Amino acid sequence: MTDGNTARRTILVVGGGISGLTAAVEAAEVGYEVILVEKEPQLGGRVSQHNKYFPKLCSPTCGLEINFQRIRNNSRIQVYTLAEVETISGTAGNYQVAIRRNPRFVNEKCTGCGDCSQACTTEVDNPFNFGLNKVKAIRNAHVMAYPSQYFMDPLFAKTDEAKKLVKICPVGAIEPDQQAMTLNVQVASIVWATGWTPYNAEKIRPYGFGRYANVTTNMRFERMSSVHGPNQGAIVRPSDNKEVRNIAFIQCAGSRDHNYLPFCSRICCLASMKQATYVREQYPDAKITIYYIDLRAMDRYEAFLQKVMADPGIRWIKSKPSRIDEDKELNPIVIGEDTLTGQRYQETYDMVVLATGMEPNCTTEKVPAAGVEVDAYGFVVNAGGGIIGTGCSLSPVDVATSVQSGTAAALKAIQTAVKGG
Amino acid sequence: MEKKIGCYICSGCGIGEALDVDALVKIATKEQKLPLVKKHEFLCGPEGVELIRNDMSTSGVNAVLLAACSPRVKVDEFRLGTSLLDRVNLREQAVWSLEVKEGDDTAEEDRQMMAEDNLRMGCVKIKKMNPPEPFQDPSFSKDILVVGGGMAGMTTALEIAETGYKAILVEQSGQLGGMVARMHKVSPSKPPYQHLQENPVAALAAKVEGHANIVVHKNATIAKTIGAPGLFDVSIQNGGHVSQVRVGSIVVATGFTPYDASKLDHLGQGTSPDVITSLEFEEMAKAGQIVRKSDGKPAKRVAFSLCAGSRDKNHLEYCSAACCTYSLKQALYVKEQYADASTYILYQEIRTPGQMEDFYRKVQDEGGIFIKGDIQKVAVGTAGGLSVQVNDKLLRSSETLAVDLLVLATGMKPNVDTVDPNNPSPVGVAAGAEVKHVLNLEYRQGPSLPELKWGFPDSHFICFPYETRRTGIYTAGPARRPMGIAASMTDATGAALKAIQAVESVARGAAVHPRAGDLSYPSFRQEGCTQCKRCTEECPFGAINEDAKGNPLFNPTRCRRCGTCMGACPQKIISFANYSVDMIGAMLKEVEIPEEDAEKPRILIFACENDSYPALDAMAREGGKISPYVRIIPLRCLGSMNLVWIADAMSTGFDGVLLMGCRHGEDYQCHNVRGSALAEIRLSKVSETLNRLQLESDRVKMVEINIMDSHKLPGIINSFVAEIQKLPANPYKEF
Amino acid sequence: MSEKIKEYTFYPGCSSEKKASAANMENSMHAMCHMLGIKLNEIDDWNCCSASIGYAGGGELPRLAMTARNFALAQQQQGNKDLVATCAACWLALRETEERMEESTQVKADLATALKAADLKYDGGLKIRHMVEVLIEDIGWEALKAKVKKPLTGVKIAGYVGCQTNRPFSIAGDNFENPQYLDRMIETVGATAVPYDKKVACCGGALAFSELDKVTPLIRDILQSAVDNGADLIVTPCPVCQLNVEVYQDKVNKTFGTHFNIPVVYYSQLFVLAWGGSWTEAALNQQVISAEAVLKKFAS
Amino acid sequence: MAYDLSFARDVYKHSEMGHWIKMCMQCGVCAGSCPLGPHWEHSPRQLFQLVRAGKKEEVLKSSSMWMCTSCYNCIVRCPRHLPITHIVHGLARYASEQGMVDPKQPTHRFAKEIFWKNITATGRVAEMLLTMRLYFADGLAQGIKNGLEMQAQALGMLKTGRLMPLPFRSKIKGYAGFRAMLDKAQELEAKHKESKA
Repeated sequence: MTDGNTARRTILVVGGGISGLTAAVEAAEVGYEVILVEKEPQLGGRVSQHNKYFPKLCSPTCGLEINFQRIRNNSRIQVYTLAEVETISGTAGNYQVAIRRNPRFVNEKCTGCGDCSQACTTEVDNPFNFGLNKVKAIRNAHVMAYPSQYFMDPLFAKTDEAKKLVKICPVGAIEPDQQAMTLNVQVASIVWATGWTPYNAEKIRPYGFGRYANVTTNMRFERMSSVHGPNQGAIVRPSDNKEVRNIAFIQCAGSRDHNYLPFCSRICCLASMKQATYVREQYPDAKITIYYIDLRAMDRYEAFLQKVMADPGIRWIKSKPSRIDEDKELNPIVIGEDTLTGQRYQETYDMVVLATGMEPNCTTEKVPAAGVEVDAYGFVVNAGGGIIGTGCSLSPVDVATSVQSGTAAALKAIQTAVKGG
Repeated sequence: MEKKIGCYICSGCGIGEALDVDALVKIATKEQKLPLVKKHEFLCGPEGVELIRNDMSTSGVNAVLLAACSPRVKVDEFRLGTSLLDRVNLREQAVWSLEVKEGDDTAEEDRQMMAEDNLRMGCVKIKKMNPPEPFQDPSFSKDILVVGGGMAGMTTALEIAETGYKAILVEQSGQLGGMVARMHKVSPSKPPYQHLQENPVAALAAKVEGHANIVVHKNATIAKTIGAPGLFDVSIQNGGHVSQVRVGSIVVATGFTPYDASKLDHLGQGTSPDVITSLEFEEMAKAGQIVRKSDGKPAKRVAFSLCAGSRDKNHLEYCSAACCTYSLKQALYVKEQYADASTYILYQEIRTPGQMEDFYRKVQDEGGIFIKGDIQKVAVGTAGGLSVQVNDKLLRSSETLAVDLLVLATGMKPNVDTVDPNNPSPVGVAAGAEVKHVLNLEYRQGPSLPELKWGFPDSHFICFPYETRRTGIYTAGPARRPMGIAASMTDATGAALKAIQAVESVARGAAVHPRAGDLSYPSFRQEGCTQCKRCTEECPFGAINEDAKGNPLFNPTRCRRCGTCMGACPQKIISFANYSVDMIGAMLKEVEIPEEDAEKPRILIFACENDSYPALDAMAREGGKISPYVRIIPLRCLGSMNLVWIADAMSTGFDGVLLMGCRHGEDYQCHNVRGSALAEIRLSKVSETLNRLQLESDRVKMVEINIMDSHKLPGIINSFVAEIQKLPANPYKEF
Repeated sequence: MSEKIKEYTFYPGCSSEKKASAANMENSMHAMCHMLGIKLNEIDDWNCCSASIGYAGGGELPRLAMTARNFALAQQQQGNKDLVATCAACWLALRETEERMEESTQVKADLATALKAADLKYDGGLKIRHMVEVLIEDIGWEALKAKVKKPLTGVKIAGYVGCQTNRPFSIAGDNFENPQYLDRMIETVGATAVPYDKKVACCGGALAFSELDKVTPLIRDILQSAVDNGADLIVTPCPVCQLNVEVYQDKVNKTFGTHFNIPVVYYSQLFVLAWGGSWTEAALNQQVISAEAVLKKFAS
Repeated sequence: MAYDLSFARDVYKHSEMGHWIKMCMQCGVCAGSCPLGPHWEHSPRQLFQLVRAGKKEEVLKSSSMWMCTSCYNCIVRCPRHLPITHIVHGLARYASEQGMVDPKQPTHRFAKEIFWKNITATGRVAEMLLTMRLYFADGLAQGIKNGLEMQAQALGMLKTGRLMPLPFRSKIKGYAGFRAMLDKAQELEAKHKESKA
C-alpha cells in the first residue's frame, strides 16, 4: 500500500493512548507520515476513562479533544482502530508489519446518528465502565469518542438481531458479516505505546476486592465519579447506593509489593488525592482517610498534595493496611498498624478504594519482534534500534511524563527514518 | 481567482424530516444569492462527496459551504482540497438540540428559524472568508539554538544534529557537562536498576564536540535575541567578542542551581565544615576521598538530609524530584569506599517512583538506614564530626546520631529568568547592560520567559509540557521542571523534536500548537491604529513588539493564531483572512430578529471552539435540549471576542449575549493561556457599552464551560434565556 | 481392582504416635490410605521435626539437622520416593529445611557435616508432600468423589484450614487468604461447606502451652464463627488446630461463659466415613468431643 | 547515641535471618496480620526499626518475639518478602543467648527449658512429660493447681487414647548418632559465629 519513498518517511505508532497519540501527532506535525494503530474501537486509552486530571482537576477529554483536532486537521495521520500488530519483520528503517484489523461491523458510512443503538434491545456489560453498568451491543464507547463511528460487539454481530439492525441504518453502514483482515505495511520505525492495565485487585486477597461489595478500585472509582459513568457521577456505595459518609483510600494496593507488583506505580498517590477531592465536592462533611507508605507527589505535584492536605476532613495514616474484613452491614473494616503512633487500628468504612497500580501491557502482549529488551517487570528498555518504547510501556508514568516520553519517541522514530536504519 | 461558492445542504440524519430543506435552499439561493446551491440526502456518503468534487472540477466551485452536521465530524470525508470551507451545523444544533413535539407548529417554526439563521451566518462567513496565504520569508533558518551545555542541553543538541539539523550550543562556562560533570557517578537508569552507572558526561561531550552538525560556543552567553521563529537573530557574546547567528528555534536547557544552603541554618548549615551540600559531596566523592572536612579523617558515618530546602514553604515549595534518588546514590558511594560505612537517610517521604523502587531496596540491602524525621539540632561532636538530633517519627522519640558528615540534599532552582505574565515588563526596563538573562529577548513584553509558577517558564505543564509562552522557544530539563538525569535526557529529546517541528512549521508558514498547521495569521491595518497598545500587551505569546511611537510591530511566526489581538483592538484593525471582527459582526447581523411583540427573544452565544463547542455537540448527542432562541457562533478563543460584537448584537436586536469560555485563573484550561481571562476583563467594561445603549448589564453574561459539561449546558443556557425573558425586549429591535 | 498401589515414604511426627494427641488423625489416615490403595512406608527411627517452638532452645543448624536426619533415613530406607507428612508443623519443617538447603550451600555443607557425625548422608532430591497434595494431585478430585458410598448429606461443616498447611507454603498452590481445598473436600464427601470467615485464622498454635489466656480468645472466635455460620462440625487438616479447638472448648466455655460443644475432626475421618468405613476405622471413637450426634448415622 | 550500627550488624550476622531486617520499609502490614497483636509490646516493624536504631536493651527485653504463634501471616503478606516469622524466632533465640530474657517469660521457659530438652532427650516428644514439666515449672503447689485446672482436658485425652499415661519414653534407636549430630551442628554454628564476629 505504501511506495518505497513514503515508507521511508512512515512511522508506525502502536497504541492510541496519550503516549501514542502524542508520538503520532508530534511526528506528523514535523512532516512525517504516521500510521496509528489502536486495539480498542476508539482512541484515548486509559486517559479517556479518567474523570479528571490532577493537579488542575480539569477534564482529560479537553486534552484528548485537542489531540483529536490535531489528527482531524492532519492528513498525514492514518488511524486504524480495532487493530493490532501481529508480526514485525525487517530491520530499523525498513520494517514489514502485519496489522490485524478486527471487524467493527459498522462501516465508515456511519454518520453517528445513533438510530441503531436506539433500536438495539441487547445490552452487554459496559467494558468502558469496567462492567459497572450495561450498554447497547451496538454503540459508541462514550459521547466524546473518536472516531465517532459506531461499533458492534463481536458476539452480538452473530445474532439475528444484529442482522435485523442492518435495515435500521439509513445509510447502510451496518455489516454484521464483516471479517477480520490483515493489512501489510512498510514503515521506517515503530513507536510502541501499548500502555497499561489496572492491576487485577482480586489478586490482592487480603483486601477482599471481588468478595466485598464495598471495596472497589481507583479506576472504577474514576468511572463512578464521572458524569458519564454508571451513576452519572454520583459517588455512592456499590452495595446499596447509599451516600458515602466515611471512605478510605488504600495506597500501594499491589504496588511496591513483591507479592504483586514490586515497582511503584507512581501515579496512585496523586490519583487518590484527586479522588478525595471528588468525594469532598459531593460530600462536604464526609470523612476521608488515606492509608499510605510514602506520599509520592513528585516535583511540582507537591502543591497538589499541600492543597489536599489543607482539607481538615482528610486523615492521613502512614500504614499499609494488613487486611480488610467485612461486617454484617457490608461495611469494610480496615485493619493494620498506624506506624506513626504504633497503634493498631480496626476502622469501619462505608466504602474502600484500592489504589491499584499499573501492569504494563507489554507483559501480556509482547512486542512481536526480535531484539526488544524488557526488564523483569515487562517494561520495554530502550536500547537503540527502530522499535521505540514510550510512556507506560517503559515505566509507570503520569500524563505529563507520557507526553514528554511520546514526544521524545517521535524524534527517535524520525531519526531512524532519516538515517534509514 | 474569483471565488465561486457552492452550498450543499444535507437532508440526512433526520435533517430532512425536521426541517424544510427547500426553504433553506431558497434562502441560500434567493436571499443570500449563492451561485450554486444543492441538497443531498446523504452528503457525507460517497455520492454526496462526489457531487461536490464534481462541481469543484467542472463548475469552478472553489469555496464550499456545507450545511449538515457539526464541523467536528466527517472531517476526512469533507477534506476537499480547498481552504475555503465552512460548515453550518444543522444536525446537532437545529435538530438534535431542540425539543419539538409532534404537531407543535410554533416549535417547528422556531426550529426552522434557527436552521435558517445558522445557514445565513454560514453564507456570510464563507462570503467574507479569504484563503490564507502562508507567511513566507526567504531568510528563514532551520538551525536551532540550544542554551546550556549540561546533560539536557548536550542531549538536545545531539538529538537535533542526529536528525539532520544544525545545532548551535551555547555554554556559559569553559566546558560542557554542567552540573553532572561535577558528579562522581549517576543513578541507575536501566535494569536491574540497582547499580551505579559511570558518569556519562565525558562520552556525551566528546560526541557533541565532534559532531559535524553542532557548533559549540563555550564561555558564551546570549547578549540579545531579536526576531521570531525562523528569524531569530541571536547575539552570542564571548568575552568582548559578539557573533551573530540566525536560528529558527531555541531550546533553553540552562538547568538548575542548587538551593542556597546558607539559608538552611535550621539544618545545621554553618555549624561545622562537616555539614556540606550534596554537590560538595559529589565533588568529594569524585576527587576520591570521602573524609571529614574538619580534620580530613575518613567519613564512614554519613547522614543525608533529604528535602533540604524543598517542600518547605519558607524555601522551595515544590519537591525537587531527584534528591531522593541522588542521595541514595551517594549513600552507595560511602559504602563503596568503606565496607563498614554507616549511612543514614533522613527523610519525610521516600520518593523513588517506578522501577527506582529497586534502587531504594538496593540501598537498604547495602545497609542504608532510613529515618523518617526532621533535624532538630546539629552540633559539633565530642570526638569531632557531628552530633545530629532527629525527631524520629517511627520511634516516636528524639534521637541523636553521631556522624562524620551531614549532607544536605539541596533542591533545584531553575536557571531561567522568568517574568510574572500578569505584569510583563515593557521593553528596555528589565534588560540592563549587565547580562543576567538567559535569552535577553527583545520582546515588548520583556526579556524573560513568562512563568507559570515558582519560576518555571511553561504554560500547560500537564498536556503540553514543552510549550513556553514564547513561540519557538522550548525548555528542557530542570529549567522547566525539577528532574533527574534520565528524565532530563528524555525531556531533551522531546524538546529537540519540538524545536525541529517549529522550524519545519515556520517553513510551511504554519502555526504550531495549539492551532498546529493553521496557515492564517493576522494583518494589521496600521493606519487605523491609535497606539493604545492593547494588542501588544495582551498577546499571550508576546508576538507583537512596538515601535517608538507605540505602533504594533507584528511577528507572524511568533503568532499562535488565537486572535486575542483581534479581540483586544478597539479600532478593529486586526484581521485574519478567514476570521475577522467584520466577519463575525456581519454574521450576527444576518440573524433575523423577530418583531418585539413576537415574544421570541434572540440570544447570541459566543462559544469557545476548543471546549464549549465540543460540549454543545456532546449535549446534542446525549439528548440535551436547549431554547430555540439561541444562535451560536464558535470563536477560536474567547480571547478573540471583540466588544464591538456585543454592541453590534445589542444594536441588531439580540436580547442577550452569553459567552462560553474555558476555566481561567490559577488552574486555567484556556489553550491560549489568557484568552478566557482577558475576555472576562473586557466584559467588565461592557456595562459601559450597555449603559451607553441604555440597556441592562444582565443582558451579557460569561460562563466557564468545561468540555465535560454537556449535561449542565441545557440548564445554563435555558436559565439564561429565562432571565433574559424576564427583561423587557431589546428596544433596538425596531430599528 | 486394577489400581496400582501407590507407595510413599511417610513421616508421621510425634503427635501421630500411638497414644499421642493426634492418634485419631494417624489412625484415620491409615484407614483412608488403605481405602485408596496407598502404602505409607514409615521412616524407621525418625526423630522429632523440632516443631515451630524449637527455635528457643535449638539454633538454626541443630533444628535443620533434625529434619536432615529424617531426610537421610528416608532416602537410605526408601530411596527417593515422595516423602509425605500429615502433620502441618512436620510438613512445614520438612519444607523449610529443604528450602534452606537449596538457598544456601553453606547450610547444605554444614548439614552434611552434622549428618556425618551420625554416620548418615543425604544426597538431596526428595520431594516433600503433604497428604492433602497426594489426595488432590495423585488421586484427584474425581476419584475421591467416586469412592463416596455414604454421602454426608445435610451435614454442615466449617472447613478450618488454619495456618501451617496454608502459609507460607500453600497446599497445591491454593490461596493464602481464602484457600479452597478444604471446602472442596467437604463438598466431595457430600456435606455442605458453610461460609467461614475464620478459615485461616490462627488458633494460637504452640502458645496454647505457655500463653493459654492469650490464645483462648482466638479459639473462641474460631468456634463462634463456625457456630454463627450454622456449622454442625469443624474439620481441619492440622493436629495443632484440632487439639486447640477441640480440647480447649471446655476452657473457653469456662472463661467466656459460652456453651460450645462442637466436634472437630480431620478430613481423613470424613473420607473414611463417607467411603463406607466404620466408626472406629475413622477413629471417631477418639474424639474428646463426640461427633456421634452428627456423624454416627453415616457409619458402617 | 542512637543508630550506632554495631548491634544491628550483630543481629544481621548472628540472629537467624537477621540480615533481612535491613530490608523492612516500615509499612506496618506485619502488625495488623498478627493474631497476638493485642499482646505485643512492639510490632515486628517496630522491633526492626529498634534493631536498626541500636536499641539493644529495648529489643532483647521485649516480650514481643515470644508472642509468635508461627502462623506465618506476616511472612505471606510482607511486601518486601521478609521472612518475619523466622526473623522473630531468631531474635527470640538471640535474646535468650544473650541472657536478656525475663526468666518468668512463659514461652521462653516452655520452649527452651522444657520443649527443646524434651525432644532432644529421646529424639521425640514425650507429651505427658511435656505437660507435667509445664505445669510444675513454678513448683509443686502451682503444678497441682495447674494440673487440676486442666484436668478435664487431660482426662478427655486419656480416655480417647490420645495421651500416653506414662511420663517417660524410650530414646530412638539411633540416639547416639542423633546426639552426635546435634552436637556437631551446635559446634559448627558456634564456630561460624566466632568467625563472623
